[in-house]
Amino acid sequence: MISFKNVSCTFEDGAGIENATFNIEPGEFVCIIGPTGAGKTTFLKLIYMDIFPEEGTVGVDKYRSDKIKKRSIPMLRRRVGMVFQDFELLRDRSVFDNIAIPLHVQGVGMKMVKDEVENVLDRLGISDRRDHLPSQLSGGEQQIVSLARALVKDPLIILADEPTGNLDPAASLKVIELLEEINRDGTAILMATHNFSLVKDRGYRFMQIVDGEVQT
Amino acid sequence: MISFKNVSCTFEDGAGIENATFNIEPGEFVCIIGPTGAGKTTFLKLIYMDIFPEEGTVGVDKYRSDKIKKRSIPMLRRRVGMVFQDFELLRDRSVFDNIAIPLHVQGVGMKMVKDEVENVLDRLGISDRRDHLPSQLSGGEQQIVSLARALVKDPLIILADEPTGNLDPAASLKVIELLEEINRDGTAILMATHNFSLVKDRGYRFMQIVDGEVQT
Amino acid sequence: MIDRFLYLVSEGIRSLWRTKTTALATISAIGIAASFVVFSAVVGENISGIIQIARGQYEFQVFFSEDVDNIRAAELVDQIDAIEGIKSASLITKEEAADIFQREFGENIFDLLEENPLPPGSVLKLQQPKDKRIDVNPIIKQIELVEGVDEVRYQGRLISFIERYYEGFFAAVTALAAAILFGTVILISNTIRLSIYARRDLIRILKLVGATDRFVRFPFMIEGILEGFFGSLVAAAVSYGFVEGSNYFLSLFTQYRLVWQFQIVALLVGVIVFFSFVGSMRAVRKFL
Amino acid sequence: MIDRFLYLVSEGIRSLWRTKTTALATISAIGIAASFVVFSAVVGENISGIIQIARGQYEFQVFFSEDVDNIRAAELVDQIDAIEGIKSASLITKEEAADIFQREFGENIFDLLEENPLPPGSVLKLQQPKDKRIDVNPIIKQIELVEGVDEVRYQGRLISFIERYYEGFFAAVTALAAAILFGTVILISNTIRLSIYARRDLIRILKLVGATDRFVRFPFMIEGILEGFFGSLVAAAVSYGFVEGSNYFLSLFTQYRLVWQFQIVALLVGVIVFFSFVGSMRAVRKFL
Ligand SMILES: Nc1ncnc2c1ncn2[C@@H]1O[C@H](COP(=O)(O)OP(=O)(O)OP(=O)(O)O)[C@@H](O)[C@H]1O
Ligand SMILES: Nc1ncnc2c1ncn2[C@@H]1O[C@H](COP(=O)(O)OP(=O)(O)OP(=O)(O)O)[C@@H](O)[C@H]1O
Ligand SMILES: [Mg+2]
Ligand SMILES: [Mg+2]
Repeated sequence: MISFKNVSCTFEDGAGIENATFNIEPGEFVCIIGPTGAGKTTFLKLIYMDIFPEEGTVGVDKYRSDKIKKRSIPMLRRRVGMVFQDFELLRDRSVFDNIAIPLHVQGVGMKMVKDEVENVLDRLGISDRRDHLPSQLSGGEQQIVSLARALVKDPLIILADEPTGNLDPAASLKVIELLEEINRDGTAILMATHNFSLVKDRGYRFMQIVDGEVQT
Repeated sequence: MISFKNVSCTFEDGAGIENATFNIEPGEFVCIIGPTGAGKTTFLKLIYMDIFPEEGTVGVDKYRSDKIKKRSIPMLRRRVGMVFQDFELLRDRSVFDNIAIPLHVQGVGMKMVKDEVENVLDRLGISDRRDHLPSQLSGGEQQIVSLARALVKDPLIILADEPTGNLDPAASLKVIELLEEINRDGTAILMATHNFSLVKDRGYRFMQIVDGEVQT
Repeated sequence: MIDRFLYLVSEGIRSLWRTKTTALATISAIGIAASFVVFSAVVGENISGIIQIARGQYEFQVFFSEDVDNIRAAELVDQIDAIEGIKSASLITKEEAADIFQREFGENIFDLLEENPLPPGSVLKLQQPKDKRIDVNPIIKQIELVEGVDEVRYQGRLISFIERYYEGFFAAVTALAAAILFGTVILISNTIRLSIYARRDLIRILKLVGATDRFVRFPFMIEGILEGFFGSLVAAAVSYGFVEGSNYFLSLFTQYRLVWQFQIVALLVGVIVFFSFVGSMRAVRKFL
Repeated sequence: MIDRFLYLVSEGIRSLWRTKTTALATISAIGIAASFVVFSAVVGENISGIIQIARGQYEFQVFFSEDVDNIRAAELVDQIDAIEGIKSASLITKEEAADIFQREFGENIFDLLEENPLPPGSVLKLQQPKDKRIDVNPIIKQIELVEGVDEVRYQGRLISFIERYYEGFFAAVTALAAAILFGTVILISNTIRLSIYARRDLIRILKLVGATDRFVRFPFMIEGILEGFFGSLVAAAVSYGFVEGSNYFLSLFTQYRLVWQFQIVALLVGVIVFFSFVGSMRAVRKFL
């Protein structure tokens, strides 16, 4: 499903990922851990092909970083649900509209969009915030909206970058449990976090980034 | 130093703060805890007068929310160091320039600006990132820059909204210890967090927001 | 498919509403810029109209030889009428010539002399080609070749003055209008670029969640077209108001009225809408 | 204090550089809009110049009574010369009148009559006030009141045509130039508003960290002034190029040359810079 072959992607000052090789199978639940600035976000960007490796190739589903055409990147991203560390919500659109975007992008019918979005709003318990703008949400609520937007398109993989950073322990646990539930339905989960205590005894596969090296 | 008298500030759907009354003395170290959406950020916004209470008055230093002139708000904010939950860094300016802004605002001389900023960069261990743009930083690094910008102006009070949300435990601890050190020099600290385990046994004064009520 | 199309169209319209301030600024900028184009078209149209009227005042007098009588003169007038470049020629009989002499010199020719020494003649109007100057000399030459024509007289200095400038003026007006149109096109695409620049975040986020370039572009396209349309409507309305206002004002001085040609304005609206569309496409591409 | 000032000035300049794309778009938009103003000034100047030349071609002939001899005629010419509105009057003696008759009618008056029945006369030039039409009738009336004047003749239709439109034309050009200037001012402040709108975050964050309104405004002010200045320089250069180009082109047709007046352009640069400044101040205020 996801395969890294000798992938290097570094920045001038030595930060980044070096020579990473591994596979992630469909339906796996993987935690990426590492301190601040270790390269977790960089790692996820490589997967949704926001950046490309200097060396080696990244394969995701049927797409390969060295062969993919610019035109195909949107197709790849439609199969991947992303929870961004900084949320990346559209400021001038309501919660509902933000969550609906990935569905509109895929050309889903109006009625179905409404059903699916309301479904996910319910599931995450933010139905009462549906008409708020992002600026009218608390940090944690924004994070949950970002998660909702990733879930709504029923992706093959979910890439979650620090999805509990702005949540209290109880809410964090709920998010984790939700991700596990989704994982049980066959969706692979790749979660970057430094909240090791939250994830440690839950039987996930761990990958650690230490000095640019990805240890699996 | 900070005094809330019967302060209410609520939003249509009942979220917000109701009838809060308390004082914070100079040099105190206060932790505001509460779940997602409890109103911690709202609470801090009241202090730096980004929003005003519907009822009651907020007093900070010599300023009072019911009497302050629009002209005086900048003066208040210069005495308060803010670490925003979403960082609020200027995207098109380097780390150095971002941190320097509060000093320029106060009309500090060029040379002194350079010294002070380098000093705080050193102290927070991000000297090697000084010429990066925010987009070239990891989430945790951005958070530290935001903290650096609050520290550099040598404020009376520091308002830190979830200052460790994007940091790993080691870095979080370092930030906490730094804040304690600053606190020992007489600066009051007001920190909102849901990482209760990080702050629980450190002898801070706690304030908890439960259903809009501020319990001290 | 149809759902996506409807969504994108409604996105385009809603985005106009969402960014009211910017949209209004853009529309009024386009409106003003387009007004300049419409103005230049109206002014050009009207100045050339005025010049045509001025040319309509040209007077050519042909004097026939002394031995030409009124009957022969009528034949000569027909011959002259057939010359290319002449719109009409009318006969001045010997008697009419005498009347003119009296009017011009204040003396009755019959008081001075027994017989009428004045020859018959003709008064001409020239054709007025809109796009080129009237070259008087060849026409004069041809008239002078007609047997029985003695002399051709006309307001040489004034005509040659107007005609000398006519072609240059026409070229200058055309160049100016082209320059203004070109400038406006750049202006419009600049304005749209600025308004899109303010939303580069939107484009980035849409792309992050899997939008194709087409999907990102489409609402901006709709928006650009609508802005261009409303902007040029503003321009049409403003120029109409200006023309009507000027006409009211002109009525204090003269009978001349400015013309506001619907066809030209409609054409310009089309051009502006087209370039708004192109401008927004090009601006979006920068951020894709 | 001086440090803060230097910082703010350098911020203004650096922000131009930081937002190169927007700044360039803004400058070229201002440049184009300002070009329209400069063009309209140049065109207005030159059209009124051409009309003045046309008016310079007006010819007035005064015929004296038959009993006026050349000596008396010279006195009358002096009297006429003194009339208000007349620039110069020159004498046509009886002999010169005969020459003119011969030129006009192709006959020697002495062949027809023994004596010269033609009276002496005068040819006049009128003063040409730039800002108002020449009202011919009162002048004619005054000349006719001079004892010994028999008749005044002039190209009545053409003069009255030009003069009828002159004031209206002048008013229209003034109104149009004012409208264009007004439009440009709005356009410029709109453009600047769009470019500031793209940076509303910057303003918000500056205010959050304790910047006063003055502090926020100052760099935008510098930026607006610089953009206005560069934009109007573009306009000055473009219009200069256009005038020179047109002159090369005109040289193919005529001796007339367009004029590019440094003073007017400099004044317009000042006006544009001023309004860019005002525009950016107003735009920033919206986000303060
Ligand atoms: N465009 C860039 N140019 C230069 N350096 C960069 C760039 N992007 C990231 N970096 C550097 O790469 C390192 C890894 O960044 P990354 O965002 O992947 O860290 P992270 O593991 O996600 O950290 P965090 O937990 O703080 O989010 C950081 O030190 C950052 O400064
Ligand atoms: N402008 C607004 N309009 C309406 N509701 C608002 C507005 N701003 C905040 N809220 C609501 O007020 C509540 C408190 O928000 P606040 O940001 O203070 O929470 P918080 O304690 O900081 O939460 P977190 O830990 O998630 O950051 C939230 O439920 C939010 O939806
Ligand atoms: Mg990260
Ligand atoms: Mg908060």
